[in-house]
Amino acid sequence: MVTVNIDGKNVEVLEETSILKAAESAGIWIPTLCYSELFEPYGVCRLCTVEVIRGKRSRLVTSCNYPVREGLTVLTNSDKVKWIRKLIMELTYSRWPNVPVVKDMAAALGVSEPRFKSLEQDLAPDACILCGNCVNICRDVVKASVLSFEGIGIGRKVVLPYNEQSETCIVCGACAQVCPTGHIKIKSLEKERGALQDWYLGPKTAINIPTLQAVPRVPIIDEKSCIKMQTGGCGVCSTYCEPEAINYEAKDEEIEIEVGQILITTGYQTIDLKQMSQYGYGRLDDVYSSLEFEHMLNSTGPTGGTILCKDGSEPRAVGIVHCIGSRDENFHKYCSRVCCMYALKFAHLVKDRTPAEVYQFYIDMRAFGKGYEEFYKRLLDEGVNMIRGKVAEISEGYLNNGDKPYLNIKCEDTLIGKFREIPVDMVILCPAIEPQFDASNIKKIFSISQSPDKFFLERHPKLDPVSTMTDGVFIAGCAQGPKDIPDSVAQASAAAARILSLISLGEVAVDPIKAEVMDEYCSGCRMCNSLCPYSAISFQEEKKISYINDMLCKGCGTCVSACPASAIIGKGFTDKQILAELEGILSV
Amino acid sequence: MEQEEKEFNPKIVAFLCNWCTYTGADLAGVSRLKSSPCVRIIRVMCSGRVDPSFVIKAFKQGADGVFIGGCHIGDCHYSEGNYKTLRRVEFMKIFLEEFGIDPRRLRLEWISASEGDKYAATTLDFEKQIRELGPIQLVEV
Amino acid sequence: MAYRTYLMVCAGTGCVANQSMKIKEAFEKELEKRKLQNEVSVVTTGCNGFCGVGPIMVVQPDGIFYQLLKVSDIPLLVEEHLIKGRPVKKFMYIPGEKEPPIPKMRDIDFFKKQMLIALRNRGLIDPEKIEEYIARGGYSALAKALTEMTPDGVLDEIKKSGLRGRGGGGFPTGVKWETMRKVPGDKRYVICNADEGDPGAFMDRSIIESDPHAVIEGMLIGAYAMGSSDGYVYIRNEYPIALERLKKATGQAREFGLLGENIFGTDFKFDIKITRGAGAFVCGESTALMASIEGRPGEPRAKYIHTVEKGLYDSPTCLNNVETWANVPQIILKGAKWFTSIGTGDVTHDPWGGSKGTKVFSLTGKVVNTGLVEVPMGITLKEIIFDIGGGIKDGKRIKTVQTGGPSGGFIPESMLDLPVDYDELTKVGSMMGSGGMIVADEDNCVVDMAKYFLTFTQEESCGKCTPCREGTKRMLDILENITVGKGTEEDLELLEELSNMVVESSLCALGGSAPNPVLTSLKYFRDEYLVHVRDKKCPAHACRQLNVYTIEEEKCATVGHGCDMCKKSCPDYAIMGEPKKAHYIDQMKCHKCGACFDVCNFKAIKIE
Amino acid sequence: MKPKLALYWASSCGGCEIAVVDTELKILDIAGFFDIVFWPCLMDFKYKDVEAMEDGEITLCLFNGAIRTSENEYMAKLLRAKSKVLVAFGSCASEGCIPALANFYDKQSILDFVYKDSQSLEENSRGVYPETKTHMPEGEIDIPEFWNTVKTLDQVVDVDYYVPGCPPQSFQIVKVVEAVIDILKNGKPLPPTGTVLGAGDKTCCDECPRERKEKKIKKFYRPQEIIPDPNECLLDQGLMCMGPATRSGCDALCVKANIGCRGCYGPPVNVMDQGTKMVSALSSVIDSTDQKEVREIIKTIADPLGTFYRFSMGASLMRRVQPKKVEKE
Repeated sequence: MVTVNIDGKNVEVLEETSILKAAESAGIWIPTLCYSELFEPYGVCRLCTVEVIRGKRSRLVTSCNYPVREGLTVLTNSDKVKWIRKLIMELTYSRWPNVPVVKDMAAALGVSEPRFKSLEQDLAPDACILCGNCVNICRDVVKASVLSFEGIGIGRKVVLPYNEQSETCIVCGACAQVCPTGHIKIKSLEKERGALQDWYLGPKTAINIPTLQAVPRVPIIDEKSCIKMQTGGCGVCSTYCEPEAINYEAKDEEIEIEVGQILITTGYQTIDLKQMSQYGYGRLDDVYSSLEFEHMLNSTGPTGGTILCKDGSEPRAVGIVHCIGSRDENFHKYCSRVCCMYALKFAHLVKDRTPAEVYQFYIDMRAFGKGYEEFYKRLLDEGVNMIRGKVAEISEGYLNNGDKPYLNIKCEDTLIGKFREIPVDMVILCPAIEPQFDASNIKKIFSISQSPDKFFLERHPKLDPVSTMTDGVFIAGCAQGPKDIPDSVAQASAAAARILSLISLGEVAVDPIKAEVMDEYCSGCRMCNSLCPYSAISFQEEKKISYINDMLCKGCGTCVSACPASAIIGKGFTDKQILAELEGILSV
Repeated sequence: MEQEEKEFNPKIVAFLCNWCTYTGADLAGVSRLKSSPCVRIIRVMCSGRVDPSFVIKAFKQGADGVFIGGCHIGDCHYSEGNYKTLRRVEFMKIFLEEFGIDPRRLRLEWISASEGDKYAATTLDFEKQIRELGPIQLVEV
Repeated sequence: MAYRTYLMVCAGTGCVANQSMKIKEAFEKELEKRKLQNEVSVVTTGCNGFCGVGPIMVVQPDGIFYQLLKVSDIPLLVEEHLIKGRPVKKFMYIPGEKEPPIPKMRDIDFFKKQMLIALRNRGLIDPEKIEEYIARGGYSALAKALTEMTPDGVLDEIKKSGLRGRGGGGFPTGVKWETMRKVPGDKRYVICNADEGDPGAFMDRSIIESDPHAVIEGMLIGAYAMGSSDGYVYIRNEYPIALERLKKATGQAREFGLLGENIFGTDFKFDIKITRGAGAFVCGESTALMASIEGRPGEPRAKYIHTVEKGLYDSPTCLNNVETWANVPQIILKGAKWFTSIGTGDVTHDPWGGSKGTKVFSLTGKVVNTGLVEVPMGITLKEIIFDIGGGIKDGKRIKTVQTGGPSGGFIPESMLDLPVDYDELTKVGSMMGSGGMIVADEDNCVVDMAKYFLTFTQEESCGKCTPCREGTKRMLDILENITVGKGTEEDLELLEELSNMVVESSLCALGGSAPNPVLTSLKYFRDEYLVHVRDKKCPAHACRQLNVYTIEEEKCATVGHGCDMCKKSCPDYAIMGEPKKAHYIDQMKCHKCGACFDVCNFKAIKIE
Repeated sequence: MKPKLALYWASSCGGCEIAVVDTELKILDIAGFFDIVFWPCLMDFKYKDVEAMEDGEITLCLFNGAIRTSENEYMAKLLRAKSKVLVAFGSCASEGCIPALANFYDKQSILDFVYKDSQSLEENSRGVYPETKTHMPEGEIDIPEFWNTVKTLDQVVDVDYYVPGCPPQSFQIVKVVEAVIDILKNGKPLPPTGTVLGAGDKTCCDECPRERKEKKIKKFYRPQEIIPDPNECLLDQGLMCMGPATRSGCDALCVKANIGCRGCYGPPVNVMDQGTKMVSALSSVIDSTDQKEVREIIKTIADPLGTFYRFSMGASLMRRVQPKKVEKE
């Protein structure tokens, strides 16, 4: 601790504290336009200039970055200091007369009318005052170093590299946050952030609870939006978290687990509704996907379960459109199976919670399963309008001037054989269930197959519906094909049982189909060396012959047929066996 | 002459990969699809196991056509076995032509386990092709 | 192989620009033609300093000095001097009209009064050959330091010598080194500041061009004293010859084992990296320079924590100017006592107590002999200007001398007896600076000159802090107004106030010294300012917007016979009149460019 | 009584005989140990001398040359009957060799070329075909009949052993002869029938001193197109080399002369068809997955059939090229 005298007051502060901080602790105000606790003092506005006296020597220093020393005497309000500040303020004020922070500071320092006119005067109220906060926070805190100053002298300005949107900018918004004049504005870039982006209606911050019903219900840090994780900067949240629960080190990591069997339940995704522009999804307000609507219905959702239009009003009529992308020659020919029933549920809930009219637009009502048909009948009794026909277009319509626009659903009612236009306030689309976009990757990883619709293919549709072509790999749920919850549970249980039965056996017999090099015939031409996708073949330098690792070999036999000396034999599928087979089938 | 042609029952040897085409053929059967009855199937683990010598041997022993079925490119159960098949068949076609055997008698198709219909259609088409080409009739030596 | 005669052709930037390399080639060709190539050797040397009369050649060992040579002169010179043994008078230095030419270099006033320490090898060695430097005693100071002295001993010697920073600040080098030595830390740097930004000053360039090894040796000794193993030379890229020679010199030193590990068989290791600057004036400021080396924008930062504690890469760093480093070997070799015998004051107890050794100045402006001079401290300005510089051109009167580069101050004629001394110069409002010395005569207007210097510093301000960025610009606005007749007396006060504020509150020395020309001119030449703002006139006629150009009708008609030259030269078509008759100027149209004044051969145009 | 030795040349160039003579002083051992009863190339024997022998009288018969004519076939059968041990000696007898390249064509087209179309024929002899039987005043003269397809010895008669090579290397002949002498002198058991003598079980690569890497071939070069590195595998450099699919035994003769193996020692033990095996191996290491590019790469191989079956056409699976069918209109 050192003691300094500030304006006659003795202040005891830690060594290396800046005069500004020391004065602050003594309740003495020092003006500044560029100081921020977030980064190293930049010391450019010079308004915080104070007079320090050491012995007989007096000098002017900037208090923001001058470290206190024992026995220092500081004058924050001497005539000299006042004169300097005023003159600096005059300079600043003359250049940016309309910026609020400058105006306020000028008033505080008693500057009313500058004595000179700045040729570079900028009358904008949100002009850049070159305080450097944005540049400093970007470099020191965010550690992205995107923003920087360009030009020298009076021509200095803050720019993005080449005045273009920079790839290194993580759009954290810190610069806009620290800008004292509002000069920096963040344009929305609509960066895609995962598959949930389209329907997530809540606020999006780097720290959030993924869904309100998340278990465990703790906040997580989104690695992609967190400045700390992106650049190593920021870290502000940890300074505020008292129990020190924030751990930036706990990043996503790859864990290798050795297992004997794998059950693939990678589920599904819904079709991208934006590609069917006639339905207006993403273009028209109040056209929702079923998942978004489900989210709205949720009592922990953004509206607390109340059904509301974007403008906050209650819908007068709601249209529910089935088979968006399902049973459609242009998209998916198959039926997504679950839509009819959840659409009926939606209709029921809309009826239950609002007085709105509900219209169902369907191709065929597929109320299969236990109790479903009865539910359908009940809905009919509730007065839900059922229209059999495919919707052609959803567009905006206006009733009268000044009235809120409505959504016009055009369709053909095949039961009455007429073309109809139905006005509603809200439309819910039932998108097709389709395989995950990366299903083909999963397929490759596990060497399993996909059916033509790209869902994973079971070994046998009737006899072996949960296993795959690869031993020990099983599938269940929508990864295998569209199905509802009971079906998924049933299939998953079946797969689990299959897995358990193998575990209880304790051991697994592997195929004896392997390739083997006959040392006495191999001359080490290395023809086979590059062929094995499992790297089972290696070249033994000392013996000058190739060698196949039994454990890595999967027995495909490519090397067997490639061996120009026929020195590799494929057990189970030897040349002899195949030729004998050939002879056999051609003998008749 | 016409009499003879009617009696021509092509012998087609099919080397089918265990994971895709063989299963596809199975599916064709399960699905009650009509595939060529002339096809005599030899199951191999991977189409990459098919040694060009087998093809020659098959023709030599009286096969009128040889059919090789494998997984689609990129979908090989063994990652890339079918690439080798692709290259070998490509080479064999040139080879067969030089041997004076119509290269159309050798056919390579990618048929996945789910493409029972493709299996059925392809084998029928191949049979038709072979019928058009007629019996192989190698010169006696 | 020894030659009977050596032709020392100057290859400093000034002489090279005047085709000295062609002169060299012409000599070589001619010597070959005359079969003298085994008797006479042509050597390229560094800058001689007397750049005003380049290209220069000195014939050694006789010491005959030839100036303003042309390629066509060479055959004659070879024939006369080298074959017939008759030095050619017409290429010699002639001090004045009707005076006999001076054949020997050492007899020329320009050289006579100089004292060479930093530039002691100039013109004598080929700077691109380390052997020649060694032959002149080079690297023996390093050998002495490494083998006979401890780092403390070296430090002590430098402290005792009273050497002060030649870059301008005049900070005692020994004190700086000692502080650095005391700061803990494994990684420590020494930097040579060769980012000479002052317009018209070229001593650093000249030292590197003529004797690069002296700088390297100085840095080696400094590094040894301060325990550093990494050195940087920050040199501006506009100095291609200096850069090339420095690169060659470090390469040769490395080859000779003078840079690298185990220098002179000791544990001492040191190497130098060369960083090229992009020519920003502010990068001559130590913190901005370090930022630039680190690859950041060259902007200064507050120096409340000194760079010797936290400099380059936050490590202890000692930065000295080229000239400072070049002085070091001589001090070590000849001793502090010798060094203190030159100069002013007493530095035995107070390192700030005097100015010791020599200082290199670039003498420019209205003097007869312009060039680079190294003079002992304590010499008066008068001696430099009149004895070395040969007085004012065209017999005009001296008005003022401005020292210290664009941030220096004006010193009036009345103070020309002032000795060259850090503190004396500071006292009168100027400074030693890097050693610029610009002499102005009665034709120069101080307001105009102050405006010129301020324009430079204002343009070179990095713009980081408000006082320097905004303040210098407003000051310039005011000066601009004064020179076009829009100034008021209040403006002078505001100018003075602004100047003081900028000095007091700027972040770095650039801002802190930029107002010096304004402040000193206001102090010593206030009357001249007052004439500008009150009468809207410029006594020196340099502020053209204040001039009123008129034509003396009679002279024009009778002497010049209405030659029409002025009319043709006027871009504004402001001059009227028929040929052979008197012309006159339409003042409404005249934009005061002065073109007519310059073209009139009959002095018929008058300025009021 | 000395064991009896017979040597015969059917359709061959005589190189195999030269190779026997090339055993240098060893030939004296042979002549000393055996009683040479038939060697038309060197000595004056008549067929009738052989015909007069008892069945199995000849202890060892080294038969070289392919079976091209009725005469070849007759002599093969005759020598088979008269010999205890019949050896297919050299590439022609064991796998058809160069004569079997005639199997690319049929009898008629060959005769047409030689007696009708060849530019070197004199006009008046053009179109004069040889007849197997010609009536002359002195009586009927017959010349052997020209078969449609060249055959190997074992396609005509049973063969006990094979000595491959075009020609078999002399040092290998020496080894075989020494082994035979050893067996006959010391009453050792004979090796199993069908054994290949004077060659190894591995491939030419086994004897090749070159450095080999994992193979990836982007283009095949003709020998005149590049100067190969003498220490690197020729195939690795893109030069055609039959080594990997050729039996060892020659001590990598061609490869050591910086030229690819031609394949004269025939297929290795387990390989039933040298050419298709080469197709399989090479196409495995062609460095492309694009069908078009693959085809382009394959096309850089000059005359694949002739190259891969240069020596083994006669013993290959197909044995001959099928005559081109006339396109039906």
